[in-house]
Amino acid sequence: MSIIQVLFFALSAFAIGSAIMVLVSKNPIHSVLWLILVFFAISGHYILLNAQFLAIVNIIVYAGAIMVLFLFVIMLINVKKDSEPQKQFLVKLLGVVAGGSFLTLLVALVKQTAQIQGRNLLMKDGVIGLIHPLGKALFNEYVVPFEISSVLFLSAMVGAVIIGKK
Amino acid sequence: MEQHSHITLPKGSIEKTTTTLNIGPTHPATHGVFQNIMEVDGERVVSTEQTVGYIHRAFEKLAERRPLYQITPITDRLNYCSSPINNMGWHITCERFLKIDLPKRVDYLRVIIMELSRISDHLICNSIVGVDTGAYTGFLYVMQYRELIYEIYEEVCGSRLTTNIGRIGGFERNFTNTAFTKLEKFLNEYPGVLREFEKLFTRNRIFMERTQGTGGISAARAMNYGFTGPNLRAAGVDYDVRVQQPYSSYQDFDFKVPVGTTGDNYDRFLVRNAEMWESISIIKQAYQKIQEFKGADAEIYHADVPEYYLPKKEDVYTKMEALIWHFKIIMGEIDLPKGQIYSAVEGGNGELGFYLISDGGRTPFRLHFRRPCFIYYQAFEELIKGGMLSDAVVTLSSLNLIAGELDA
Amino acid sequence: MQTLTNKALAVQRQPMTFWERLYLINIIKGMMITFSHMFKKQPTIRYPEQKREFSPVFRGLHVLNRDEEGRERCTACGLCAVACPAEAITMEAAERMEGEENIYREEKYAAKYEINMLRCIFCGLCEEACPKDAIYLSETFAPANYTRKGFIYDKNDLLIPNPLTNAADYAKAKGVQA
Amino acid sequence: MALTNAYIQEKLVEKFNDQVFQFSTDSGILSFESAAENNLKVLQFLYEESSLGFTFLTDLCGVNYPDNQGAELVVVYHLHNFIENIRIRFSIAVPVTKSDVFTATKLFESANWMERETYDFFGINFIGHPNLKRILNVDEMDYFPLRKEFPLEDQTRIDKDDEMFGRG
Amino acid sequence: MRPVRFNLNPKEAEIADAISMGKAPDGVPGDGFFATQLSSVVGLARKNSLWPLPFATSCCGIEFMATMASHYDLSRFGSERVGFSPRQCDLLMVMGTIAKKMAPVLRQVYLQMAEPRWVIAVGACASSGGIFDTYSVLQGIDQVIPVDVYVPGCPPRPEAIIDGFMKIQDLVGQESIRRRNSEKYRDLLNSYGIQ
Amino acid sequence: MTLLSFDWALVIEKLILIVIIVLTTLLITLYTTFGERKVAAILQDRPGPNRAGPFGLLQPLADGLKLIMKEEIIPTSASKWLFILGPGLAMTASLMTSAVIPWGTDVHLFGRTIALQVADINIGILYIFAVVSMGVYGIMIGGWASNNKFSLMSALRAASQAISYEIAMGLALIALLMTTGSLSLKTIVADQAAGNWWNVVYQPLGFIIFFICAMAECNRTPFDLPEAENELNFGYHQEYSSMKLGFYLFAEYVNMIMSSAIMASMYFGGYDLPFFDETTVAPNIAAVIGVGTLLIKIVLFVFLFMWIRWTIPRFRYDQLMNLGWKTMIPLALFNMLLTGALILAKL
Amino acid sequence: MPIQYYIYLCLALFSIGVTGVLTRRNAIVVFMCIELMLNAVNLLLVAFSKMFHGYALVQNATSTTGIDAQIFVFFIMVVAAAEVSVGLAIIVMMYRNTHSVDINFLNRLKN
Repeated sequence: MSIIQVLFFALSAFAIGSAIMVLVSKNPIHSVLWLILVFFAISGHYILLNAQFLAIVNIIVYAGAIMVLFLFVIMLINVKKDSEPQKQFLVKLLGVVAGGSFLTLLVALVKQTAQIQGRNLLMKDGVIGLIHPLGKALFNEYVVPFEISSVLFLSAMVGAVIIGKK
Repeated sequence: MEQHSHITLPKGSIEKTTTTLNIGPTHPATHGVFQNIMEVDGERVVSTEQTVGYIHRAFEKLAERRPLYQITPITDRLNYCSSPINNMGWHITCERFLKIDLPKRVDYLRVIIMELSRISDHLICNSIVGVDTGAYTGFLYVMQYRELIYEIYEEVCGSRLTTNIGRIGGFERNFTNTAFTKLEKFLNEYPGVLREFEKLFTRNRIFMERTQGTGGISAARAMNYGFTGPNLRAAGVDYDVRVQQPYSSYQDFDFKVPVGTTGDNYDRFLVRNAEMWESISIIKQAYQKIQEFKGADAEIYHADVPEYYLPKKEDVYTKMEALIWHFKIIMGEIDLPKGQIYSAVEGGNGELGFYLISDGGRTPFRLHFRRPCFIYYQAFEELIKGGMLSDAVVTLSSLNLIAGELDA
Repeated sequence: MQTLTNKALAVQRQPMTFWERLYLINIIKGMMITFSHMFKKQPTIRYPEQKREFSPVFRGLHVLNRDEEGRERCTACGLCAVACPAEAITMEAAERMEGEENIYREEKYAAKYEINMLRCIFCGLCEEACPKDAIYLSETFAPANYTRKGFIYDKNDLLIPNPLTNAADYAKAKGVQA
Repeated sequence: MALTNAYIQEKLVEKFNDQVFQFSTDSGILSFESAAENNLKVLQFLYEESSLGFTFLTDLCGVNYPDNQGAELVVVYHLHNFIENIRIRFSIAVPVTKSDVFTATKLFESANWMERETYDFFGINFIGHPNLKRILNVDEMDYFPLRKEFPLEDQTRIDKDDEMFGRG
Repeated sequence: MRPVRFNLNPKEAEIADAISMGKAPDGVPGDGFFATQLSSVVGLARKNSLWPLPFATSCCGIEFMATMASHYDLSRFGSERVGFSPRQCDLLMVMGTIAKKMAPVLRQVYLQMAEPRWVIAVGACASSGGIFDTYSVLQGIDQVIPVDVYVPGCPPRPEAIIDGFMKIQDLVGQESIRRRNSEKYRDLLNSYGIQ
Repeated sequence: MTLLSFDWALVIEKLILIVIIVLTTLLITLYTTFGERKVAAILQDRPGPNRAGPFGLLQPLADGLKLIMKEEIIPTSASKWLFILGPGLAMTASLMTSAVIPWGTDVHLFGRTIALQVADINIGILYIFAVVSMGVYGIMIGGWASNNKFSLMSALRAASQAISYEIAMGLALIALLMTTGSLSLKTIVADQAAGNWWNVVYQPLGFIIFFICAMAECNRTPFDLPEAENELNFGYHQEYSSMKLGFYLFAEYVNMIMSSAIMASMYFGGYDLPFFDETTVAPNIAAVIGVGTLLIKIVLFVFLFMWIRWTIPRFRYDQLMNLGWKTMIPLALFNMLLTGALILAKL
Repeated sequence: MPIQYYIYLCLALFSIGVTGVLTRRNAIVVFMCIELMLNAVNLLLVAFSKMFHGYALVQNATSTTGIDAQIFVFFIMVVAAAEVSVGLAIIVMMYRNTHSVDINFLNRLKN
């Protein structure tokens, strides 16, 4: 097994384990922390795929900003462990069964799809994940979506402020 | 819907979005001994409940068991930042009550000591405001020069903080030349330091923003709350006991009463600073007047009242009459006249009143201190309501609350 | 509110000028002040090595005085104990016996004389109260100790050295440098 | 117009007749008494009457005279007129068995804590006070320490020999 | 002018008297060489890094300010980091009157402190009540918490506070690192009702 | 250039470099704490710690040993793992920044050319940004886990402060990137060292913004609201004792050193000693000179941090937010536009 | 590396997210699970981008095939950030009004 495979499996196991912990943690703060670990694992995958820019942006945006916001909100409203509402066991069980069957269904689907059989991906080579080509593409072909997204973001910010001010 | 049934909220809890913070009694901002149970909404203070009494020492009860001269050490511990004012306020009360007239030189010496202690009091208050806004260094700069004041005290009475300075009828000893030299040193060095201190804070925008518009109170409310001293003057009322009811020959001096306009923390800071400048000018005038006494006049340091002022030590050793007076005074065997008196002085942070009732016994029948801190700490809630938590801290220190005085 | 006196003086409270609004100018001014203090002489008294001269009237530890012949001056009249607001002084009087004239000056003397330094507030009233030139506060400050019993100063701790038998120490206690 | 003690006395007598009494002048301050139930009326009159204008409550304290049967507890108010620069002293007496006094907190915010203190020290019951509980002492205290019958000292003290002080 | 200026025999403090010292009972073997060396090194470190918690209630607190300030500068001893959080401090400096209302608070603060902790009672009021022999004042804080060093004076001069501080330093420097686990120490705490 | 080239000699070399850098940083930090106390003392006319060892030089060791030997208290009501995690995270995050800082020019040892930089990733600045944004977790988690209202409040303050000032910081950096055209710190420093002006000449406003934001990110006065001792009683580390407290205190100083290093590298030429031609000396000596120069620059910045801290008061929460959102961000935007305009005008 | 590995990984993460949305009642956790799903999709996008890029490189050494997917991921992140800021504001408001973060509580909206 090559070093890349080792890393891949380690990171995958890490990601899935942490994701499960997000689910089962009773305390939302713990959930947030586990989710941050998931994001780190995913960033690790990005690095494996040599998508450096996305890896670092993933950490800055998700781990550094979004999750801080989550943490902030949880601390602000200070939800206690015991006051966290719990669904009934049956509902939970149903949820797990539904998620599991969803997974099974999709896996089965993937197994049957012929187009992707035997196709490999390029792991650490290739330059498209680096900042230079990405920047070129972003500011040439995709400049209009880029600007639109910035407007979207601005309006979201304004919206958040307005909602918060109420 | 039944699945919601377990989410029952306690009554009123939906409206309650505040947190209860318990500030004190060992919180750094409370300087030891107050407790504020604050309701805060985020950083905003919604309400607060002040608890005091953490160093209640029963001064008033204690004073009922002590002859007059032994009460002086107790008054030391009222507002310990300016003990000499308390000492002298007590002595002035006794002298008024016992109808003792003081020589002018004693008055002027007292004025010097009192104004020195006013400076040290305001100095601590203002530098603590600085500390509570986060600037520690200015505090240390001025503390160095407070040491000069302490040296003068030490030269006069032998102690630094709880001075027990002066006696009923005058001082326990004449000022030495060293004391005057030290006073001159103080007068030379101090203005520069004060200027530096002002430069460090007064026009610094961070400091101005921290103090302006916080902890403000209107003149009418301040009076209703019983404010006196710098805190009332900051609100715009130029009430000063030194001017209104002069004691210790304050009428002989030319000084101004600084007043503010809004009564906020910045005004209080400015008023205290301005008062320090006035105090320096008063000390200079008094020192000049003292130097005009020549010859035997320059040796006067007490009134000639053998009933209340201890005779000279040499006389005690040699003369019978002096020994008898000595014994009578120390044993507290002199009956006080019957009656009552209220007498006030301008203490470090307001009108410090002494209400003395005598039933003709040897100790006061009842002695009540009008402690300015105690009276205006009540207004704290009104001062900080709606402000930020940080404002509350600054307001607390800029009110110059001295726990020893507050709790008595 | 009308003014009560003609002495009122409004404090200088101008609005911020443009330059003050910029924060930086005044911050730099303040930093210059603190910087200039780096080169100032430090007033620090490095205590255990350097000692500060106390004033001659400093109110520190008590001493019991003797006269020139080395006799104790205290006559146990109790005035100091009465004058003490902290009630820190305890004494027991005794009659002087034959043959003790060279130890005690008066016919009565303090057989036991204790001051509880933990109670004492060093107000100096005992010194003033003494009609016999016997008790003084000294320029030595009271040292700290580990136990309460280390603060009960009895006569041995308080008396100054005997000028006849221990002249050198006596001179030291008087502050006369030998 | 300078406000004089005589004028104040005249005004008070005019308004309250014989319900105010015991006028005297101690060290330049006019003192008088009234019945306990009239205290608020008197204070209000002093506050609101424009020619008097005692709008500043300097001090409020209690005194205990254990020998005055039926009037053991006294509440003393010191009032101050800033503009005329004059003080007056006003006191009321109540028996220790039924020490009910109307609160002055409606007129003066500053009376709030001073009344609490007086309650704490003497047990005078201020009717209508918004928050009448002990202020300086612990809530568990079961006596009113400044009354004359209670001792000053902590009885548990061990390091003092009282006999030597003639106070034993 | 006074006829005498100095008291030549201020009482020497005997470190063996301190509540934290005391001989090991017979039959307890002494620490090995390494443990002794470690103890002394740790003691040296601790004594130079005593972070005080100023429990300043009144006058002595003002003198403590003077002690902290430039003229006396307690920081020379490595102690300028005053903290008001009991967890972080090593030395509880009780300065000023402790009323009976305050006593439980003081005790609470002591309990919250992390071991090893020392207590110094500064001034007459904290040590013994001073002139306040009244119904409301605790007559010495050693009624509620164990005190290592008393500093007399009302308030003590900064020199005296530093003197007391150096006494504490001596004590800290000599303390064995095992002391806090010893039976004797537990007994001491038990006598104050602290588990 | 990728992150995944596995040359084992390189890995060992990097590991050694990491160990050296971390240890040096810790040692410097140890003495920075001492320096802070000394600087404060000297600014305040007092001698400062001088009794532990010669000139008090053993003071930080004494503090460290004392903290290690102190009892660990984990409040019963606190959440235990997070309580331990908090200080660890704070420490790790602050140390991680050191990876991309070029400490000097290349060294030639044992026939190898060793770059004095742990990782020259071509998005170095973004990496710094990511790590800085992680730094706040230590404070938040610690503050929350203490289960103390003051700590919680401090955690909230820290979070909002960090997020607000990161934006202005990023915008200031973007302006810098427009002039340098590279995200790699090594390139940025090399450009400045190659005889060009230091970047601060092109970006004076940007530097001031960056400096202020760095102060805010390090929680230094006037932005030390999370630990404001007069209000929050040291805030988030209130409940911490022993070495966990030490970690928090340490992390603050590490942060300070790291941000000084970044500022020195990005705006003040990094290891470049002005008016000195490195090519005239042997490369190894040049590297040593470079490292020394960088360290001196760092020390100067750290001194500036301390000097400011011991001079001015701190902000209030709302003023801090106002300054961040209403002053720093518009200013940074303006700076960016100005830079852009100037670059276009030159072309 | 076969593309299936990545697909399975992303599916697993996505399903965990779905399960979370179904089983948890805390609005914040539900929200976090949605973020998890988004991330799973992002990872898959990048994986596919690299797959196609690899095949395109064989034909043309300077090809930038697949870059659009990465830019798409970038946009998804932007949208996610916007969504989170609004969503959390809503949660805070909801908490202020109902003092709960229970999503079932929101059912009351229809009454």
